[in-house]
Amino acid sequence: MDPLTIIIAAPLAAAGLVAVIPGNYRFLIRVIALLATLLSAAVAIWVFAEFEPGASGLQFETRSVWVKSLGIGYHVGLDGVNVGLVLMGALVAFAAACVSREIAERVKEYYVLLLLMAGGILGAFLSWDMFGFYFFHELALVPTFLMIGIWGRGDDRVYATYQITLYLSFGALLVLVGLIAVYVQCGANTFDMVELHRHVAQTPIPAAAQRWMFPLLMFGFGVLVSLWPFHSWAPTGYAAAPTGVAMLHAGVIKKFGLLGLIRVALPLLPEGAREWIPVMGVLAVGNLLYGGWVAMRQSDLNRLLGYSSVAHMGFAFLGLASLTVLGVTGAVVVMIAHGFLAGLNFALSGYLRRVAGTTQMDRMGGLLDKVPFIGALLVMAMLAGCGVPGFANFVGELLVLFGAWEANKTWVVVAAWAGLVVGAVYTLRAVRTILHGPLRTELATVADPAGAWHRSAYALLVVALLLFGVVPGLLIARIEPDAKAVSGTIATGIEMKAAGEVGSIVRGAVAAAGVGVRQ
Amino acid sequence: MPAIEQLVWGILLLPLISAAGITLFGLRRPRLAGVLSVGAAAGVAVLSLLVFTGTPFGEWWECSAEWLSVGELNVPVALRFDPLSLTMGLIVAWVSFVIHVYSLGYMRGDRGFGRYFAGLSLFLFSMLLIVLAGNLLVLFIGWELVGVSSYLLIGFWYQRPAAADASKKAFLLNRLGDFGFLVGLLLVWSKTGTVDISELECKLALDPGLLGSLATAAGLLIFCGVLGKSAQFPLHVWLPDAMEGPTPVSALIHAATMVAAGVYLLCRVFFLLALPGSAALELIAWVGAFTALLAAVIATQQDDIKRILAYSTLSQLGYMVMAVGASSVSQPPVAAMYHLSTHACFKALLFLGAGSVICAVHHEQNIWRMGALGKKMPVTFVTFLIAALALAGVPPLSGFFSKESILASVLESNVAARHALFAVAVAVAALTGFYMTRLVAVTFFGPERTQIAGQARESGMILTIPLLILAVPSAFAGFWGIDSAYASQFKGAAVEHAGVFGRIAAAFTHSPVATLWGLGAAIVGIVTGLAVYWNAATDRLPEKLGLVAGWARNRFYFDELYAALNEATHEFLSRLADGVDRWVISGIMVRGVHGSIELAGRLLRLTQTGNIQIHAVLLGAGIAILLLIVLRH
Amino acid sequence: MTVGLNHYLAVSGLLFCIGLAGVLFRRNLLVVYMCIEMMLAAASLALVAFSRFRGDLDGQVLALLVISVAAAEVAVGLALIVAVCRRGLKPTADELAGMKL
Amino acid sequence: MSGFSAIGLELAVVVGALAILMIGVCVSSERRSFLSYVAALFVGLVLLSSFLVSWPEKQAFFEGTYLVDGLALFFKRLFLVAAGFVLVMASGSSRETAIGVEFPVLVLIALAGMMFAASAGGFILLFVALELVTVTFYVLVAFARNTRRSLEAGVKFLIIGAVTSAFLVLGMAFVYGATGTMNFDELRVAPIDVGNKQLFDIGLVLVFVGVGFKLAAVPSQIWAPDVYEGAPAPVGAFLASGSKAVGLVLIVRVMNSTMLQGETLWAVLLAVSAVASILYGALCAIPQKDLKRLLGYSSIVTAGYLLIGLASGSEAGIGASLYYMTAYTFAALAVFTVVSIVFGASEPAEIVGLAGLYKRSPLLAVALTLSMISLAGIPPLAGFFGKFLLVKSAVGSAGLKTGLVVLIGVMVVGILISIYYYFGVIRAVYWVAPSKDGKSIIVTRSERVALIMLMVGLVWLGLFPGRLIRASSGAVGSIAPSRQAIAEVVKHDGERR
Repeated sequence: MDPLTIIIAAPLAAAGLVAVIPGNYRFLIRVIALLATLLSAAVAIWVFAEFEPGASGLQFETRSVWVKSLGIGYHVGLDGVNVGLVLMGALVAFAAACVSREIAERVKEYYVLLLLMAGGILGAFLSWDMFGFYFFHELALVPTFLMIGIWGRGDDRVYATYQITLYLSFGALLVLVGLIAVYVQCGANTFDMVELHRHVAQTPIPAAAQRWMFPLLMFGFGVLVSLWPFHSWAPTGYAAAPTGVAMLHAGVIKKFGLLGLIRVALPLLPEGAREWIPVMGVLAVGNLLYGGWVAMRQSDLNRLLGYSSVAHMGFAFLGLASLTVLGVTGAVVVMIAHGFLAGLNFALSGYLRRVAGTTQMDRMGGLLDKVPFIGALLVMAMLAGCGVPGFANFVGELLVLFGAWEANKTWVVVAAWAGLVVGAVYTLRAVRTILHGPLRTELATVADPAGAWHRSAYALLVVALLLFGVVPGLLIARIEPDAKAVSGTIATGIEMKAAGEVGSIVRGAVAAAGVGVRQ
Repeated sequence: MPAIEQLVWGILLLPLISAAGITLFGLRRPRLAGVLSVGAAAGVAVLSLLVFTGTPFGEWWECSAEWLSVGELNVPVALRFDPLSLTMGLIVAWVSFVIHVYSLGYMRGDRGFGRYFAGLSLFLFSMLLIVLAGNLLVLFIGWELVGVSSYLLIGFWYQRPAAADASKKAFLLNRLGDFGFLVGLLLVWSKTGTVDISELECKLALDPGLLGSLATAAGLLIFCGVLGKSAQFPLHVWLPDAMEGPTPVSALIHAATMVAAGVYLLCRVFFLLALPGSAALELIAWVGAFTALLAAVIATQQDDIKRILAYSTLSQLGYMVMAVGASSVSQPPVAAMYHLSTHACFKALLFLGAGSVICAVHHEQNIWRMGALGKKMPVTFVTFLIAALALAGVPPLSGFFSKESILASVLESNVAARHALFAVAVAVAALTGFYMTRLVAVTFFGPERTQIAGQARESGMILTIPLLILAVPSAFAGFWGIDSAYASQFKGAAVEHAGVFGRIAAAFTHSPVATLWGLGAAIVGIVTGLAVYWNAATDRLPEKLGLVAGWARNRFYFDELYAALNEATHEFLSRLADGVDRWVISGIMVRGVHGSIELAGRLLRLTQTGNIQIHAVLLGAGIAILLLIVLRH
Repeated sequence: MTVGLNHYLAVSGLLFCIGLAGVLFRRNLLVVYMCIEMMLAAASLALVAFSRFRGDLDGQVLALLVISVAAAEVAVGLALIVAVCRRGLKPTADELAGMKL
Repeated sequence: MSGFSAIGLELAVVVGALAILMIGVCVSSERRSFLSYVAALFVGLVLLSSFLVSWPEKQAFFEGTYLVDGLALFFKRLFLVAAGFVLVMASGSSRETAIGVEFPVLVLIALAGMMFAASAGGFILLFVALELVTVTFYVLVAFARNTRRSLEAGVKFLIIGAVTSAFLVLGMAFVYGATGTMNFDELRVAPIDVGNKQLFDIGLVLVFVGVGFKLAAVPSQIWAPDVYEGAPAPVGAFLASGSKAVGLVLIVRVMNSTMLQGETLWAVLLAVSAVASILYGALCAIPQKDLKRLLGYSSIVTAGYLLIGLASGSEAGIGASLYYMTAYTFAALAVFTVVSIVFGASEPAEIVGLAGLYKRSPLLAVALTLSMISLAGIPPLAGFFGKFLLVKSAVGSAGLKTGLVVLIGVMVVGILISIYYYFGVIRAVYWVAPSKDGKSIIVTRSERVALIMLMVGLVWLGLFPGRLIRASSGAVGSIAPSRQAIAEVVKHDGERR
């Protein structure tokens, strides 16, 4: 079996296996879940290491027909963009499985759904078929809803569940319509993205069609990534979600939307992108500044983290909106880094919740004394969140700022303010209220239950953040060629516009050259 | 220089390894942590000396390693060794080595011993990164990291609310400055296409108009970073609060090295600030002068020994910044770096001395609860006195020379109102003498004001030896020709003077007006100080000065002003955003859509009356409507 | 005056409308049901009329089938209404409005 | 193939029905529930045999009144499947349906009517077959006549059904009057005078209303909630599957035969009805508390989706509707099976009564969840693929015509709202604590098998939709030659003018 299929199939198969094991074999169920996600992670690490940066075409490619008449296939492969995402996704999934020991009720169902989530999203990241891309994502999304509903917490959880379910379904439906429109308008009778890229290079989709298709995809994917002002599901949902789900969703599944923009919307609809990119830039800035400001006022840690993840997504959108190599590369780095970070953040908040019995920050205080290990990690995570060098987030945000500068200086200035100042305000406030200061008397008796599994999960995520922060070349060498291809497609699109009436032959040739970099 | 190239990476890696090692293994093992950290500091000190001596005088070289390269942005970890960085590096390495040793004694028995040394090592790494960076982006990384380590160390005793708040405040204000720095960096990069210092210098030398009308803006934006890091007005408020950290930290980070990084940065990019058509320098000079004066006035009315020193640091940093601002291409900022170097030694010494005192009086920091410590703590007293006199600018101590050169450079500068600037500088010199006299007189002389002060004893060897070590450069650094080392950086401004007396004489002959004014101001300050505070039981100044003293005591209400300002602007916007999110986006938009759909459902449902005949009516109406619609098409 | 297609259709339409009005406004379900039969008959009349004037027999065939189907419907319908009465309910639309909204 | 062998399947079913009636009379009343099994088995055999016979590609019998083609066969098999599961359902726990011999007999007769309807080659057979189904259903809906709800539902179904039949006949009369023929093949090419065009249009609308009654499409949707709520669960299942499919196949046939003369008419008619059905059903379903009633509203929404596929006017669109109908059939059968097991056939099915179902019977909980997810149109289940194909056909024909944009928009809104109320059911199953008297539920072996088969079907169709897509597009393709002929006629027409 090829490695990529193993990455997808391991969690899915494990989900099937767990489903038939009687529910009272909890230990066995946990072990199976851990082993499956570990296997995925190990293979993901292996393919990441074996991936040859800058080589042409997809690597570790596998394809087979699924529904022939519609041009749907199972097509997985790695390029520079998804290789890092898959690594991130698999590691976070493993970490999520590790911290899921906190679940005490209906363990079996929980793990089945968790494994479905993990397998689904990894499948979405790996898919090069638009249908599979969407299909796997939905496969990951639905368990999210169920899990928030069943294992969620807080008084608000029913409302939160409905909100996240409907909001994300709305986004997903927009995406579905958009993807189908791409399929129909291309007229190549295939959902295969590689084929579509090739086809579009020869015969671009009519500009008039691109103009309405792009916003469909932009807002559809945008909703899935909590693009401002379509973000309100995120804080509510994450505040209610069980730890593992929040980790997987905020860290991994959310990145699907951005990947969709990179894979489908930008390269296939360059004309539409050109028209709508300014809007995306403005909304990205909205994410950054507004998300940050609202985060400043949160008293619940999970809601704070939710808003901070809204804010961070602003960097990714800004990078994409810049349409430069630097910006797109930065956006991908931000996606990966934020994946690790969000996973870490929510894992830690889940842990603190177990310790302190609440996520209300003002009801914690001085906890660093009680939980030095977790506290130290939280400090690190918070610092990473406000873009301190040494963590991967810094690299991504820096690249985005540099990449976007030429596109629009105001955006960048605002983004820098949001990232450097606003981000610091709310993260440091959180550290101050949760960890620093005198220990609150009612917390005097709490114990630190961090077990080895827990520690390994947290440490894994921190190490990844640090590794990619200190040696960003690992990611960037892989991402850059493909980022170049993406921004190149649009750039040629702009050139085509400038060239005006040169004629379709030249247009085709120029576009082919742009995509040729990828192929 | 292959041998040296191997060594220089060691300079960076040793503290980094130490920080990582302590974090992983040493947090619960104080002995290991101490050995690792002090060992690393010692290694760095030795290596920096080797590199310093291994580089021929006045030359510079670079080495770099691949780090980040995307598209047009190429950021290697480039290290640049020129007189500026080498000398600065040497000072940083040695001062921090001494303070590492001192910390072994000062922090003994603290629960967070390992954590402390991890932070210190991290700081050393980041500071060296700033100093050696050959690339503005790498410098920025170091810049951010010193901020982080400063945050961690100020908040070292995080259980104390004051410390926790102070660390937060320090980091945030630094971030505010860094924001400007980063934007400036982006501006420079977009105009010149490089962030490499050498390349930038080359490009600007070839085409001074490269930045165009944005030269002033770029300079001032980078200066924003300095405002934060060097705590210049208006971002000066964090530094006094930062004294909540352990005293050695105050000595190392908040007196000798990190805060001086701002001045160092200004000198690093001096070619950019001094571009023709840029008005940045003039503003910088005035900001520095204002900070110096403001802080000196506040220092006269502080009672906490560390806070007095902190304001003194602020004031001296303002002095240096002013010196940079008063410089020009023809008259490079040698004086500023000179003062930075000497200040690093004697201010570190002052803080360590204060630490020794604080230890002796059981962590009492109010000078009015000390007194007559001079006899009980002779080593501390003598070294402290040397440093204080150096700071006041008494010849032949090191401070005298550096301060003299600053005064001279101000007097000779191109700044429009240079005489006003000079007047401020002289006033600050007098105030410096005054408040240092106050500090020494109240702390070491006069009556024992409390019982604790009476029981004080001299600190142990591990604390006093570093004091003695630092006393040497504090006293004699004026004779070592540090200025000529810096001068060689800026080509052609070197002044060579031989011999001890030759140097003292040179100070007077070179710029007699400035020197005499400076010396006079110092004497006036000291004499006034002695007159007011010799054997004083309480501070008599407030009665005499009234309102001014009150304002100085309350730091001119800057903290309150900023709090109000922040509340009115940023917090207000945040509240606004939160309100919009709660009521408009989550409320009207999300819940509104949800609610109106549900309402529509409930209303529409009313058509299902359950009565067949009404159903039949609806059926008929439906058919009629359908027919109408269809037939209209 | 010759009686043409339109006359038949007018009668048929009138009948249909009367039937419909009865369905909508009569209280007793039995009467309602009879009105429905009237509607069916009206429709059959239209069928036959078209058939006659088109000279095609299909319409008449269908009309015959409609009549027989209507008979079957009546059988079932009456049985249902009887069942309603046997449960002690009045056979009116108001009485049988238990399920709603 | 002779005429009698062409109607062999229907004949078999009718004969089976009579045989069971005879046997039932002889068998003692305790063992009569056994008859449902026999009937189910028999239906299965007929289904099997439909695969063994080699059917002609497309052939008309009985002077064009009876058609054998792919479309007819597709639907006949669907009816057989549905009837089989309904019979199993009826045989199970629900007492009142199993006691009488009439129930399986009536189901079989309705089935025969459905199968005839699928083969209807003209209005005559259409009407007769449709009425066979409808009249049988009057009885079935009111089958539990000792409960008031069932009786009330029967009366409502009867009145509305009879009124719509009257409209149907009137509509047929008008179309006949305008064209002079009742045969679909002749209708296709029948010339219409300008003066008769309006008559023809009105006739078509009325026919649509009459057939739409089976589909539960606006404007003849009004009966659905009450009848679904009141009818015994197996009858509800049959209404949702077989009866609805009859509506679909008949609309396809009528539309196919009048496309030439009424292309814009159909586009507008279907679009308006689809939009209204989706919005009406979805909005009204939001506050529902009874699962069967909820399914009634959701059946209206489903009718809307099915019409969207037809409205797009393409072969792919009709194929998508067929696919969706199949997927819906499986899900609806599963839900009604669960309902009849949990609540009993003719008791109210309060959603809160599902609380803690995951504990009382995991199998039922999973089956209900899967079918809800499939109904909501979420992968990897059959419903997702159905909605995917529908969206695809709509977008495919859209270009950017405003009408279809509205249609797609409404569809998205409808899917969202339906996710809301379907998730309400899942929520009741999983995260509402079980009530005190929550005993575990006994599921008989046959029900278990039926449920598992349905679940497998849902998953299989979701993961490997290829076969069914081929089958449905083949079914549509079998009536396509005539569509091609239309195109030729149009061309000729154009040349002539």
